[in-house]
Amino acid sequence: MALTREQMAQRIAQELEDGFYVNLGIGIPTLVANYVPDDIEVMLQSENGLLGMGQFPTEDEIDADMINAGKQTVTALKGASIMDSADSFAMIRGGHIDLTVLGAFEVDVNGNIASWMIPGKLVKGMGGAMDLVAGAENIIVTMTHASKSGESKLLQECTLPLTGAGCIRRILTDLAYLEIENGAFVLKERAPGVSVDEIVAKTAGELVVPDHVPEMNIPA
Amino acid sequence: MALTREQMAQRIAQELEDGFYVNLGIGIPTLVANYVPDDIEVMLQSENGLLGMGQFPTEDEIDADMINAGKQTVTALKGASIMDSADSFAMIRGGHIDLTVLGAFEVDVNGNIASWMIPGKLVKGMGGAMDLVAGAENIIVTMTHASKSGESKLLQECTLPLTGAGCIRRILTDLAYLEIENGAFVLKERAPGVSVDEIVAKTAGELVVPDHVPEMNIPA
Amino acid sequence: MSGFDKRVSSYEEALQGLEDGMTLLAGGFGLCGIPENLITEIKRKGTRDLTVVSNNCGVDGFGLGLLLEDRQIRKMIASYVGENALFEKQLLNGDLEVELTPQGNLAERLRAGGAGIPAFFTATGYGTPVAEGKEVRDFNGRPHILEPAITGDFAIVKGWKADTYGNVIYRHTARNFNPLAAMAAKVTVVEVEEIVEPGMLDPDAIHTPGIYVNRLICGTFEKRIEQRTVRS
Amino acid sequence: MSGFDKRVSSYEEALQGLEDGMTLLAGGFGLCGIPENLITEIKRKGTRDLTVVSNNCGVDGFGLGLLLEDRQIRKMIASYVGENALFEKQLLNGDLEVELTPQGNLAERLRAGGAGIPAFFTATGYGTPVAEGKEVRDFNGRPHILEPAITGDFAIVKGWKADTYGNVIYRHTARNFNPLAAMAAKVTVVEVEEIVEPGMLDPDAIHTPGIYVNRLICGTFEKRIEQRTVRS
Repeated sequence: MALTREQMAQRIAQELEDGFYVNLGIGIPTLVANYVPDDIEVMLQSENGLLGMGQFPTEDEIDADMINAGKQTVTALKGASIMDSADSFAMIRGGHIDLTVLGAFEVDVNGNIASWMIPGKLVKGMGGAMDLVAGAENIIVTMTHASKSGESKLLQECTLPLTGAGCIRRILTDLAYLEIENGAFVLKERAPGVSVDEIVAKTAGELVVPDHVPEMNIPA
Repeated sequence: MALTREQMAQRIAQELEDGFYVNLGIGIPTLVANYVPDDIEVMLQSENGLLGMGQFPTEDEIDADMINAGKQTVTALKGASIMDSADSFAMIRGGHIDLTVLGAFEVDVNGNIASWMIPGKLVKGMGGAMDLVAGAENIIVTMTHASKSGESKLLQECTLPLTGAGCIRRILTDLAYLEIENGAFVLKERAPGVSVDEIVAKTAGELVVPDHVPEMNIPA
Repeated sequence: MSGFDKRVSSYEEALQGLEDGMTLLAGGFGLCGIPENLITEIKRKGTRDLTVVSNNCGVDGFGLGLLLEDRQIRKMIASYVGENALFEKQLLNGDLEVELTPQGNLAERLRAGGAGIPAFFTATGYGTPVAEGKEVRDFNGRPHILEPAITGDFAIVKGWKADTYGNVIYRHTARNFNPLAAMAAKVTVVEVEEIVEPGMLDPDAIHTPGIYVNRLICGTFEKRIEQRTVRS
Repeated sequence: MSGFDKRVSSYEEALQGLEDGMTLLAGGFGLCGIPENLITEIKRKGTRDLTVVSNNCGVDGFGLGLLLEDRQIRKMIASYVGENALFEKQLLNGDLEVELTPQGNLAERLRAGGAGIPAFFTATGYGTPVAEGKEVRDFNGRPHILEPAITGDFAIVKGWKADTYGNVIYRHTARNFNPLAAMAAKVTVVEVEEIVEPGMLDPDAIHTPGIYVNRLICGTFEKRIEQRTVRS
């Protein structure tokens, strides 16, 4: 069965390591924070200028001057630091973030990513997405494998305007975990109960399927 | 008579305006701080990262963590701010300093300045001098008009390696105040008792001498 | 030090000299840390044909959104816009021009403008529509694009506390683009919640040194919240 | 958050992995804000053929001058050197190579290295020996040169206070190049005068966020003064 949004977040959380500085995009990536393993600690960076983002505030704690990149009210952890936007993106663009998780419309076999603009629809802007994909050493893209109408989002070549070129190596979809190697998607893991055939059918870009494709380890 | 070092500083101090942020180089420029007119206030910037430099400390106030660009112990004024070296030079290179006063070995009619290196002598480095001449909107160079052996320091073309190209407009020597216009020195003021002839004789670069060259107003 | 007392006595005085067609740099991220009262004064003043550089353009009826109502903005340089319907309408009508720039590039371009760096190379935006017409060069085996600095005629900035010399401290994530806008304009106007005497702020903790501040005014702020999220 | 506790238990551990031939970024201006004990440990360790990036090179017998005694420095990138006789001797002998770079360019190149900006244009140095071999381009009617970023294998940094997560505050003008060196190295080692628990430092007043700090150690410092000037 395809992974739920929560299960996708659970799988991504397995990539976290103790001491990681992590930037989580809006949507499924945000959920990853709920599944940090008990025995490790990570620190969340919010690109508007907060390193060490905490939980949402209580009613009493709400502070208009303390928000995250999604413009939501948040709190700061003990040991947090706050910086201006240039210093915040220096962290991101300088490659100091250990893991960045973000959504996408499309990814292709050359590591290109499209996530911000659908021609014909109103363009609202890229925000920090282009900086995040260009700067993070280690990016995981997470999205459904195919659109609701069944069209693959893993392409030979992105059709939408790019957010970044040649910068993606790792993708988690609701069906599979894949890595990009030598201009092809390599199928590394299947969602529990999802067949290789289904993944093959829903992957438009070149796909390398190893002899053995293990199932993901998703806790019940 | 040629101006003393103190008189040179006095003349430069006449260029100060209330509210000026000023960077003073080592030597004669430093003396300018002693002659700030009573009715105005200026704030001194030290390029190691101090805006609002105060007096030297008393014995009790000495603090190894509070020094100026000459590595001397100093104090900070009330209302001072301290910044890292990149932010300090952002002020300088971004043109936010109102007046920079520095010494030189040579200046030429094209506004070139040489102040940091004499070939054959050991090169110790330019420090912040190249940044100061490139960044300050408003620079006054101060030096003796000629060397001790009588050779002019105001040249048609600098002979020493440059500190900056085309960045100097105003020069105060012990004999004269001059400005550079259209590829020539223009004699604006004479030191009290110094003849135009002496200045002409000691200026190697093209010199424009107006019909009337007033004497500087140097308080006794 | 009278020459360093940056205080002005009215918002009208604070924005004196802001004229039609000028480039305005505005601090703030979403509605957080925006110079509310300076924006209101620009609306009152009716300055038109502004090019506004700001990460966002407010919402309907608040923040920079107020300047859309009378079409005071001709061009917007931003990373994310369209949190309000009026913006969308003016954009589709052609009444408003938008230059989208990645958030990190926007921040760095403002800093560069303030720091005397006319252009810098960055990997951000390579291979995307943002790179169109820009020089591409490889460094360390990766392609980068050349981005120009941004400077403005006026900057409107929201601080928390300042001393009379214009040394400013921001509070929490309301800092965002404010110190960068402050660096990059010919005339920087800062409104704060509290003005104190020189010597009351720690010199080691100043975010914007007074050298960048031309005018200073104390105001009161609504601080509207865009996404009020709480935990149970 | 054990993963964020940056403390190490000895200077030896602090500099583990520093090897011959590496590039070392050092904070400090003159003798102010220099990582005294980390320098001493490098001397003890005997690491050789270092390229050292620092505004100055200490004095005879103190600061980076200590590393000259056993010829541990192969190349120095600095803005002003030669406050000591040994430096001069090694330079004239050809035992030591020097790349002089203007102070502001040095600072900005380190920041660029940390911020992922591989190169930037600056007016500083145009028309001088510093510009030799560098690209020149006009912006706003003025010539500028292209300067590359600087990065290092290790940075040695002197802070004042830090929390265990490596959030650092510097004291007065001892800040200087320290936060810039901290940004630009693969491994950043910070020594401070006091280590406190997370939450004890104001998040709005952190100079170097812990993300830049790999190792943290508490030391005692001589803080030698180069020019002791007093008023009467």
